[in-house]
Amino acid sequence: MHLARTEEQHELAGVVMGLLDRHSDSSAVRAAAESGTYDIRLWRALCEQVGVAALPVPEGYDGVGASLVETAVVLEEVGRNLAPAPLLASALAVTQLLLHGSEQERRDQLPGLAAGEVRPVQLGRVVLEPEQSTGSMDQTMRLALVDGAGDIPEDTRAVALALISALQVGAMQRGLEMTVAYSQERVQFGRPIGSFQALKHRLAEMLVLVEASRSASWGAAGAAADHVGDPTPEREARLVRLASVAAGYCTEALAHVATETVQLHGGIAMTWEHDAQLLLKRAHALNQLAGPAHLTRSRVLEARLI
Amino acid sequence: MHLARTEEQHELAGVVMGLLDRHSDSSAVRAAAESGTYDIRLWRALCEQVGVAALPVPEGYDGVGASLVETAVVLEEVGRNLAPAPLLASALAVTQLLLHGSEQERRDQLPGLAAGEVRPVQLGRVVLEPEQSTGSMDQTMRLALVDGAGDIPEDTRAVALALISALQVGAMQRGLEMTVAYSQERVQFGRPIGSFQALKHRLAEMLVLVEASRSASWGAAGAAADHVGDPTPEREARLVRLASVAAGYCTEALAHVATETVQLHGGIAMTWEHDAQLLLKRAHALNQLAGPAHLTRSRVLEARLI
Amino acid sequence: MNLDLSPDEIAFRDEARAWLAANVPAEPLPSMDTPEGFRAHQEWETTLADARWSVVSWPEAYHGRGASLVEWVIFEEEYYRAGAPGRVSQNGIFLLSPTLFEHGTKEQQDRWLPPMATGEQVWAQAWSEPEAGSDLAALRSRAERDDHRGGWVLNGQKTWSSRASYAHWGFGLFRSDPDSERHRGLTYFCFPLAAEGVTVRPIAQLDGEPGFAEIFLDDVFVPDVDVLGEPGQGWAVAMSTAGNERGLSLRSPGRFCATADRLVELWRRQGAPAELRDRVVDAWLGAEAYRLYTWGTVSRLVDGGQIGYSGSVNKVFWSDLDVAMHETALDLLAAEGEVRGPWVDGYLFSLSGPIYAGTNEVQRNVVAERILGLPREARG
Amino acid sequence: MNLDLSPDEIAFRDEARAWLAANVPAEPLPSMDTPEGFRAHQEWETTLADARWSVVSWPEAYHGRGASLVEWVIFEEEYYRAGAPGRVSQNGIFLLSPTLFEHGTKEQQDRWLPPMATGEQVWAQAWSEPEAGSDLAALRSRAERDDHRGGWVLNGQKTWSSRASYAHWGFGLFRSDPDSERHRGLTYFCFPLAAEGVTVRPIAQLDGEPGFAEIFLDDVFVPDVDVLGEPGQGWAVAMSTAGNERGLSLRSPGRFCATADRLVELWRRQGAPAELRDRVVDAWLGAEAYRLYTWGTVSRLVDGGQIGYSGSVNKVFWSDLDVAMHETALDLLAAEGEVRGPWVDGYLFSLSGPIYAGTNEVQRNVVAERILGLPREARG
Repeated sequence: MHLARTEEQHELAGVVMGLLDRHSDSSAVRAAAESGTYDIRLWRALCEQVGVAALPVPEGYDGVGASLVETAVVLEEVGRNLAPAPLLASALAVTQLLLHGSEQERRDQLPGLAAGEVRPVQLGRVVLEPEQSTGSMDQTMRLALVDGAGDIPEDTRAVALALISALQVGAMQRGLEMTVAYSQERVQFGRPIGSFQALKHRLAEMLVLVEASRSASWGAAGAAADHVGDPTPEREARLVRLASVAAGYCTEALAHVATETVQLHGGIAMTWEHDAQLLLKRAHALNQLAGPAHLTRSRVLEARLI
Repeated sequence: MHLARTEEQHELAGVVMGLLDRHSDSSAVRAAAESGTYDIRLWRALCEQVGVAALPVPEGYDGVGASLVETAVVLEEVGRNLAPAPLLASALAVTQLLLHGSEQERRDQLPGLAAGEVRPVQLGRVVLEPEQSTGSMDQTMRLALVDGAGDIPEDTRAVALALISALQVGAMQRGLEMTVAYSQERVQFGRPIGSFQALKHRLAEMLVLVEASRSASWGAAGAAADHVGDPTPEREARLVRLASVAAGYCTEALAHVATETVQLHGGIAMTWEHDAQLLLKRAHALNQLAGPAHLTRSRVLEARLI
Repeated sequence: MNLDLSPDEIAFRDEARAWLAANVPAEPLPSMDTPEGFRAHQEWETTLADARWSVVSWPEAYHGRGASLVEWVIFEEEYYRAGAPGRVSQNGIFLLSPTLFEHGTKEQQDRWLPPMATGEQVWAQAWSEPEAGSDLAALRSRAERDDHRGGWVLNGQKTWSSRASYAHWGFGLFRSDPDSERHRGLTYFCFPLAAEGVTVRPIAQLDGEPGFAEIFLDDVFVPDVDVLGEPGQGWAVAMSTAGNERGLSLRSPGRFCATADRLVELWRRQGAPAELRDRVVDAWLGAEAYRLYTWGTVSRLVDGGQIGYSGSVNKVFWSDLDVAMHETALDLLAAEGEVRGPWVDGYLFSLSGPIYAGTNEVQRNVVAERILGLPREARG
Repeated sequence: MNLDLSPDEIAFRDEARAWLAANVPAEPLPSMDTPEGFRAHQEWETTLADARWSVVSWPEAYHGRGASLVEWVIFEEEYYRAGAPGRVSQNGIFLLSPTLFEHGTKEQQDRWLPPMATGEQVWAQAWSEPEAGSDLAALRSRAERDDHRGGWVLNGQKTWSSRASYAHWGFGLFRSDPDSERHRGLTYFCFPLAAEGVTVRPIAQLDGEPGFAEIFLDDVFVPDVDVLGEPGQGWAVAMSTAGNERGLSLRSPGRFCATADRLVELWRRQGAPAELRDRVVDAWLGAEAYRLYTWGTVSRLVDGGQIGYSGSVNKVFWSDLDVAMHETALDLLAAEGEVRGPWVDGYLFSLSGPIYAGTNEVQRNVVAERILGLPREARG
């Protein structure tokens, strides 16, 4: 039982963070969001310099042969950066092939995905990286709404929830960091607003939510990696359980953290120029992907987890 | 449209407050609670000096011929004092006779009730002022739990909710006063704890709830008085609406205020000697009488209010 | 307690209801944060004014009806229930006009009130500054005396000015005594946004529209006739009507009751999911409770009481409620809530509620200190 | 990430599970706040100790098993899942023993640890004072040097001492340097509650049972051998293990998972009402998330990390969760919740969670200042 990152995973997170700092600052995020597609330059850098698309693909199919835990590590950083990168869709396409593809399909498709090919993936009524995106509140993720809910195997869906939770945790982390920094800089009534106790307590609550969400997300990622690496009914049951916990917990937590980020920034958060609005909208999109809080709770009952 | 007390109602509240201060301090409340009955001396004083039992009884039946608004005024003070006085049961018995009794029944029973007679009254599965009370968390109200829910006309039930909300508002007011006083006296880290902003904001939230609850309760009391004074289907509909609003709002508000009262007092609230525990238990009993929050919400839908 | 309207009030309500039913545009107007929407809203104000519904509580001489406070609340309820457009002139008629009635000269009233009532001139507030948001008394924009020209010269920067990009006049406080600090030595000025030296820079808000603007003042001359109240008394002048009951401090409940009703409708349309039932009912309960609370405040005022600090209670109440209702709507919409639409727009707007017109943090301080009497915090 | 237990850990878990299944009393013991309940709980500690389950993480020499941190958490999960009795010896084994292992002399360890492990001697904490609750450093009880007798004389008053009415020994800080202030000049003492000059006055708690007591010390002599650590270093001695991972700062998740499971059962028994569904599922989600969070902390410690201030995060998490679960249970019980029963008792107890062992307000300050690096507040 070990719910922590390895030394290598820490390093991976650091490498990705550095790359995102260089290639995906606020103006790059905004430029990509307005372009109507993901950030193609950034995605190329992530694939070529870190091999993020190849991480979950086995070596026999031109992949790196790491696990979904490594993918989750990268997603947490992508979430924190709010980067318009199609890693979630990419990893889900890989997952679907590994869990439910034929050997022929894997041979045909995995090498391309490992090299960074991006294709539409449907989750519920939402399509990730669609050919044509419908106007959504969030513009840093490309989504389209379709009429019928796609059919998706239970274990693939659970992997999706696990990976989405990594993006959710990253987004929360960003909200917390942004708000802490602002509250240290912003002076009102002759003091940094971060010295007002009411504000401190609200920030402390945010931290509690972020930390708890992170553990839940890491657990789900571990279970996803185990099951995708070597699927068994027991592993699938554990994956469904931990992914449901992560989705249920992180969705509520992110909604709270994003709203508090806006509220604690005050008027400045109400502006287009400030990144708080990007976070708010990203939070909203991620929570719709995972399913709003009451639907994630329905799932706990439907899956007979309790 | 006038949602405020008259001068006379203000005075009535003052008189009752004075009487309760003299006759029903914390040790009297506790003594009565342990006696297994209501505070007989206090009830006699309330009936003889203020005529509280006679207030809602028409003059033709030896009553004062005031309205249920006056009863609600007194109940708010009784609630604030946590006094073990059977006014709720008394007023409900009167209400039931006025709304649904025959002339013969009124003649037979109202004069006795006006003089302070107390009898069991059933509300849902709970009996107020039962012959034999079952051990309840709250000991300042005499309650018994029975198996079958009693049959009670919709308008009588709505009056009950309106009157209970007056007790709820009084209890909230007490919680707020108690906590404000404590936070001004208690010094930690070299300052009164009431100067810590996080605490101030929580007290401010309590005040918002108390004030909003009071308006809701006053509206319900006004509607109850109108309908009982001269029943019509329109008045009944307004009563049901406003009583449902009062019950729904006050129940959540009181639960929050009572819990905050305990939390903001710290360890001292965890003791038998401190009145915070009396408030907490009273709050619990009142909220069970009104129906827990989710049941008060069911009622809004059942009554087709929305 | 008297829950009934008087016959006169019923007649007033029925007249308003009938007029609104006949005149409220069937289609929502375009957003007032866009140029065409701003114009459409101005025209709507003119329509209102022509039928004397734009400023019902003002004297008849200024396009009003001399309506009582109770009638004003009735009108507001009817207005929102009818789904009528937002008020583009709200900063003028709710924030500035109470001050103008109390401290303005007859000449100022005659000059400014009529075009404000008709929507011809829209006013923008110039309160906040980059370093003076919650802490308004920290403002730095300054006014220098120009005896020669008989007026003042304004310099500085104002921000969060709603719709200043399209508005005609600004009003706000400036530091007229350079040696003064905090609340002292301020003067209340009105100035045309087209005046020489004024630059208005739009700020794109959450939804990308320029709902706010920054106002830069560079040697803007304001004649003495455009000073509101006594020079140096700006803080007192502004605060004397800051809690004005017909302004923002008594935000009329109509808007929230209407939102609650729309939310209930949405819930039914989505199949009345049991899990969201309590939140929907809560919204309705909250809006009804807010309505009763407002009536309670109105009744106290009618009895000769003061609104005092209960405007702060009000502010916390409605702004938190508004956010909660919109969050529930988005959860009801589920994936559809990701697509732009009126609930999404309403949600983004509701988030500004706890922030503007005195953040809820400041309001809670006011409640704790002024109503509950808790110790003030050291505030430098 | 590795979600599997090792074969050794599985063996340990199975052994614990089997023993608990065979030995946990079928009927709950009477409340440990009553004299008979206290004795019954002491006997249970002896039963545990006989099978070496009372202090699994202690060395074998002191009735333990030298269990690893992971094993300790496993044991705790099994313990609560089995519905085993509360630990009457918890103040000794969780709060005092880490300090005793780190700062106690061999003689003290040999004298105090074995009877603590068997439940023969129960320890009560003597931390808080009437004027020093959240602000522990404000304590006033004093220790005066008595060179003649080779020890110290204690005077003062302590409060909120759990079960001191029945316990055998007390431990706490006293001001040994009369000129010192705040954290300085304190010494850590142990003293028998039967010592001359000690008076224990029970405090009835919420439910009327004397769960707490005040301890009055009137010229109580304590020999040097009963001083823990160096005189004058009491604060450092106490704080060095205040965040000890096996103590309260890593409150094991077993208790909350068991409560969540009971809550789900109750919900089903009450007909699975849809309106309370989300709160019930939330409780389960919260308990599972807390469990994972604890495993995350344990993993960090196993990797050589420090618990640091995450004990404060932990405290806020579990205590708020515990209150929420019990509130939901009472709502499920509706009118039945008014009658005394295990959920009502649990509810009253849960309310003390956010208060004791450092109020959640203090914990949130710690999180904000020590983890997030926000400015400290002036605290006199």
